[in-house]
Amino acid sequence: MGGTQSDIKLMNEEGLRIDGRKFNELRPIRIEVGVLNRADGSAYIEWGGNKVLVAVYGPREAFPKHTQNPSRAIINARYNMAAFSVDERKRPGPDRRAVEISKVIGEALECAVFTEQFPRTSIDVYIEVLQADAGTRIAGLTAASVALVDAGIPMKDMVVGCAAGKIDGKVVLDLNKEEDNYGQADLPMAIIPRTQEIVLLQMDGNLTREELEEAVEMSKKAATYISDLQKEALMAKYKSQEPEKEGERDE
Amino acid sequence: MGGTQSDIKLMNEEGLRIDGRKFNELRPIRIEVGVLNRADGSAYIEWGGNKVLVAVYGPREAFPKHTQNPSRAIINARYNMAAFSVDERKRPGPDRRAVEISKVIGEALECAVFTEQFPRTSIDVYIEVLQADAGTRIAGLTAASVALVDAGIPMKDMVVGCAAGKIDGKVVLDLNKEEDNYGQADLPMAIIPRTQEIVLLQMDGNLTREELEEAVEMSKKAATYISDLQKEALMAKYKSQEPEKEGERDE
Amino acid sequence: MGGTQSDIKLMNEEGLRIDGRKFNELRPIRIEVGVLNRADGSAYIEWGGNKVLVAVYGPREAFPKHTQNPSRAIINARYNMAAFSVDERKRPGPDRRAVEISKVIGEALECAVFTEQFPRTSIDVYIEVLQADAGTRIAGLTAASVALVDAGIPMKDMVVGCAAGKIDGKVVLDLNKEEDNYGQADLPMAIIPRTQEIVLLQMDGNLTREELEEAVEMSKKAATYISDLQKEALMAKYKSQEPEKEGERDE
Amino acid sequence: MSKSADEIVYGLKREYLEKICAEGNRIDGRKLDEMRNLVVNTNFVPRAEGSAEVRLGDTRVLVGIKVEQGEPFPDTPKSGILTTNAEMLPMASPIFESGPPSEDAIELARVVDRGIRESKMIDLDKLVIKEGEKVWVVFIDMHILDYDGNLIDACSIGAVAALLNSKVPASEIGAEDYPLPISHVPVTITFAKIGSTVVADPNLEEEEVASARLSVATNENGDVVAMQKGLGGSITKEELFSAVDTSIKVGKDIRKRVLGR
Amino acid sequence: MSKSADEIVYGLKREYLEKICAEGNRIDGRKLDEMRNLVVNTNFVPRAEGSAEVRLGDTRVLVGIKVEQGEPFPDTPKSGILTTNAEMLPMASPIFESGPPSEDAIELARVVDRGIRESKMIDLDKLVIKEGEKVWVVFIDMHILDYDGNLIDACSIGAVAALLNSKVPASEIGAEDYPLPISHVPVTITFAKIGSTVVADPNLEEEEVASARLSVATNENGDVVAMQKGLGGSITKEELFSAVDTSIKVGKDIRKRVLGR
Amino acid sequence: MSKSADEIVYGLKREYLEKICAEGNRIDGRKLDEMRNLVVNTNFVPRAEGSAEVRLGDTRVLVGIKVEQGEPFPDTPKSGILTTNAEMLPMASPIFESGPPSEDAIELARVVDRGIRESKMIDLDKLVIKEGEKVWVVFIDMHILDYDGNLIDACSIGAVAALLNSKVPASEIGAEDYPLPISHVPVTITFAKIGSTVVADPNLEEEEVASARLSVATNENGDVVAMQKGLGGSITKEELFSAVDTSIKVGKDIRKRVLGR
Repeated sequence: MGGTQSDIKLMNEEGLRIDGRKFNELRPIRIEVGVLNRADGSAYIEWGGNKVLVAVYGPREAFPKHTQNPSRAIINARYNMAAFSVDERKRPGPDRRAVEISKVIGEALECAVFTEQFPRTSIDVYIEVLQADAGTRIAGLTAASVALVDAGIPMKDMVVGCAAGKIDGKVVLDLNKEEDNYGQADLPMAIIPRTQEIVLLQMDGNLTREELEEAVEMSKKAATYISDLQKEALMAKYKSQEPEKEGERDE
Repeated sequence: MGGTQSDIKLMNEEGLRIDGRKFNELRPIRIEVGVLNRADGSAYIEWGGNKVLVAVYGPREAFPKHTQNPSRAIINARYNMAAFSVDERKRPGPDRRAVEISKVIGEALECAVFTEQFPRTSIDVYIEVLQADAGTRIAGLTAASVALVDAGIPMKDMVVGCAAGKIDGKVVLDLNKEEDNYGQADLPMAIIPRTQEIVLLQMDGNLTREELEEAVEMSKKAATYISDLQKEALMAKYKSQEPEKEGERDE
Repeated sequence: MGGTQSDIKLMNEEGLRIDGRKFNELRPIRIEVGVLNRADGSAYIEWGGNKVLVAVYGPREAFPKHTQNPSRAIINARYNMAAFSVDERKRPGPDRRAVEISKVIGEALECAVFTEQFPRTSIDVYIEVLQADAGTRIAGLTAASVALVDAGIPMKDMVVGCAAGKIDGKVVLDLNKEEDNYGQADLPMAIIPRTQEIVLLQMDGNLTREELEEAVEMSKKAATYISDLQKEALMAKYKSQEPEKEGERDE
Repeated sequence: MSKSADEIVYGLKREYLEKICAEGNRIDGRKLDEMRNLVVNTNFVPRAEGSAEVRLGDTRVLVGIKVEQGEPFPDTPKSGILTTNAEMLPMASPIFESGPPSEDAIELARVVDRGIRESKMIDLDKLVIKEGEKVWVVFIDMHILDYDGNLIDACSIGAVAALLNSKVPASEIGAEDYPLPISHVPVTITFAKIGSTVVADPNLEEEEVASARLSVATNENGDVVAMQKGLGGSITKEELFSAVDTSIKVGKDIRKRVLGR
Repeated sequence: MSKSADEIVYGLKREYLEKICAEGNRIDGRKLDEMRNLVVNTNFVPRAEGSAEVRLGDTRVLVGIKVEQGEPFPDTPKSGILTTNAEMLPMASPIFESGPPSEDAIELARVVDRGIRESKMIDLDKLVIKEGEKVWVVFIDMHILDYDGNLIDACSIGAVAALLNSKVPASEIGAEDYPLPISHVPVTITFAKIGSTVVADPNLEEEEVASARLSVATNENGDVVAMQKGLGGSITKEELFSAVDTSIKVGKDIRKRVLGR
Repeated sequence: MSKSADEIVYGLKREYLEKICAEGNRIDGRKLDEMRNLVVNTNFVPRAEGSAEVRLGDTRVLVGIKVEQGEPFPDTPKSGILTTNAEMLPMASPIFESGPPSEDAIELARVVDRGIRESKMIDLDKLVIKEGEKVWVVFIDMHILDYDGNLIDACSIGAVAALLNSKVPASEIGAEDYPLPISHVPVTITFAKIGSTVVADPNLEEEEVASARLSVATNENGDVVAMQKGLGGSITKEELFSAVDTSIKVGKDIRKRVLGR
């Protein structure tokens, strides 16, 4: 949250944002399932200008051995930004930001996966940000849930990520890059829609208690819509596979 | 030893040093024992402007396994300077100087500890320099001996560190920071008081053979005094604990 | 291959190169065997201004264990340039270039060594470039073959390295440093003389198909000569050792 | 699958703590929203530009501040630089290891940093020496000395206390030293969820059995300036807002009683 | 010495592939000198200065180009800088690991770099902003997304395609953006030796049983600009020149059909 | 506790060496204060600014000196820079490993550095090109090629010999090359304590059974300029001064006979 350049207007007189959205409107989201051959499960998401690819491997024997947990699977999430995904080239390899994001994404998924079913294994979730446009962790987490299902990992429900924030003093949904740079608060969050549990929550900037409630509510509502997109993407894959399967049987 | 700025006077006409000490006078030393909760043993030392904290863990199984010695304990000393302990911020993590100092401190302690009693274990000695003012290795080693006793590790005797050096062409005891920067020699040393064995010895600068003898003798004498401070600190701890123990019994 | 400074003449009117060589002439090469005490085998080569020392250890148990191959020895070649071997001091430790060269040298040696005879072991080949003058990989590989024999490792035949290139539009043998910097192509190659198999091949610059054939042929011819130098070096060692052995028996 | 002795002991401990928390009690006798004893000792390292030693129960950290000249980031030429680092020293716990910062240490440093940075505690605009060329760099280094739980609060409070007592060494550039320019005073309070109870300032035993962690930083106006949920369990919306309310209340108390603001 | 089940299976697979290759066939029905289906999708990452997604059979890579201002190397003050990096992401294969680049990734990056650099594809002399002080630095970053063999060709073709579609962001320095100055268009074709047969564009199964690998980069004139032999087996002179001929032929086709040159 | 075969062999070897040393003998026939055969071959690497190959018995090291332009440290604007590095190459011994410098290699480099730096051998004040901006940086790189004990002396003597034969490449900046400005010639002699006997220049077998190590560097005036005790055993004051006396005596001989000073 930069927030210092108060002369940058992020919302016009009609209450429309610089990309034309209303205060409670999401950017366009498109999810594809099963996009990779080698991985056990995979998904690709475009969310505004974000392009994020997720691969899941596992459950497989955790390595090195001392990382194994005798009573459950460990979830090893690795969030990584491609060097070319941002305006100024990022040096390859994890920086401190990526380490933190990997941690909170892994913890969020842990809330949903039935890890007790797979002791001593790891479930590896690789999240590659190919193009970044604010909200990559939320986009990555949303796609990761879908990739986990694609890999056949049993879960309570798919985790859904969404962010709200504050620009020009108003609480709005799903900040884009300029809003993130010049806005006054960002609140990335993730929930399990079925139970409404909060599994990821971070916040920076400045929100009154009332604004915070407004922001949380706004994200929760949006999560229902995103959850539907996840399900549709999975259905699309299985539908598209049916004829192929028929064909296979014919041979 | 900078030694190039011969125009900096480190001793006045009366033979007093810039901090008012006589040539064979130590800076004030204060030792406290058992200052940490988690560690098996601990000590804190203030020696002039030096503030050094030491924690001891062990004997505990040495890890990784290939470091184990089947016939004795290994002593793993780690000397570390806090980033803020020196004038110009030090990058966190061990530099080459810290690696060397850790090595010579560990070797000095090895001379005193009955390592044969604990095969396959490590005794880990963590020395944290919180504020540095010349002589940190000697202060750290002196406190480490006390922390080892606090951890219940059997030793021949406590190792005592002390340094002598040369300023304005005179051999003096226990250089402070300015004396270290602008003096002509520094000789950190450590002995086992009971046997008078030398267990740590480093030197840099320029000393004639005669000056070297004078410096060694001066440190040896001071070591007796410091050894007493170590013992008093240990006694103070046990005394202070007695009433507490009574109290515990009452409950 | 820089190749941009077309105004630098690398060959004179009589077709002689800047160091006086003819187009198909090698720089002076001198090989010595068994030059180190600790290693299982060793060799030293001077090739023009190149000075390269090679030590071989093994076959010995491969470590760490997971690198072991149950059906053959692994060849672990490590090409390293001394910090002072080049004009501008090189930072110690392997850079990307050294990693690649180590890989292709190791693969070339693998073609010749009977690795199946030593399962689960490693054969470690350490190549230290003490002074560099273009063609170090080829010089190092040529010496490494000799050091392997010195270590008693069974091989099909000794691998021989040689390079050809293009300067001033002409294909020539064995580029020196200036020719490498300002020439138009470099083709380091290694063969097994007995079978004429190509075991190392890299190329950069610009060669027509015809020039490429010419370059390959030129190196192949030179390889026969270098192969003889390898054998002579080995013989020289065994000859020089005979009297010593006599002497040993006398004692 | 049979369980190891360790797992059984852990399970019993967890059950026990969940039970007493559910009854509104805590293992060390505190109330659910009560902090442990908090002592802050500033200027422990006079040679640094600022410092604070914090004892929060048996947890002990030392925060040192160095302020040095440096180049601004290309995209913020008119702004000083703030950088935060946490060292989870092996001295502090048998489970901390030497070596590069663990992901826990990285998260710790980033959460503390966020509370300070996002609250705009330090007025970085006033730390410019020459625009685009030279600025003051504020280094916050947090040394964990003794670990008994809740490092986030111990470090955050230590960092804020140290910054409040820090000076800019402007005498280096021929001016007079001046106090670090402070605009706000954030306080971070951390909560742990044990079973279905939320407690403030968890100690080590509580942390070990917690399913979720939540840190809430607020400023002197009662605004929320940073939050972080941790661990592999979830929280409800109600728990979130209850924690926010407690954080505002306890933060106000610490700001006044401990930080003198 | 007895063999493990893995070794026996591997031996059978190798024998089978050697046999069918010797008969002029391939496991996926291709001819010996036939490439897999090749699809190149440029401008996949509009935010980068150039990009290309390549699918070569089931192998998939994404190449991004960033062009940024930087200092020239002291020994080439009149030349821009080219730097190439390959990330063999653990996403792409169960055998790729996180961490610093493996020696395979380093070789991959260097071989791709050599084909581009030595062919003088980019006119680095035209990338000088101020001689000896400021030049354009071209970063080629290759992200391996899905691994089914022959990364060298997938990455090389992707890098060339991305560069052909890259711009120099000269608007940053008050001029107009312009296309990266291109002088040549190299194409790299890689071969694997299976038994005594050489095949073009090996897939993963073929790579696993190959004894030797050879990559040959040629330019639009049919000149050879870079080569690299890999793996612990040898090739004959005849195999080398047969590969060179195929590379020239297939390269010409790809240059025209896929790269539009 | 039962001992392994290795430990028993080691014990016997140690006993044997302690016994013969106590009798005033050494395993290779030397006297207690006698160095092994020492051969120094300077200018082995003509391309470097200086170099020396040293053979001390079967120990062999190569020291190369590079002198390059660089920036001075901020706190010593009127002084050149000296930097010393030791590479314990895996070539030299089966017990040396690849990778970053071990603590032994770091200590070795620092002890050699200290002897040279603290003796003020090189007049760093004469290595300034432009005060506060550009100075000559002297890199001492020590390559261990063959390890048979006592690296400190082999490296120290090699470094001193190489420096004595080094030039400052002032022709790079339009002046004439000149010899490195030398003020003193330190020599370091190392001792090992075997049982209760102290021997000079221990070979590998002696090092393996030694309880303590002591290195003493002296200058041409017989002053002590640096010392370092090593290993986990102690020495007495008498042993220290006896070593100092031997170091002065042997140092004088080496300075004259080997270094030509």
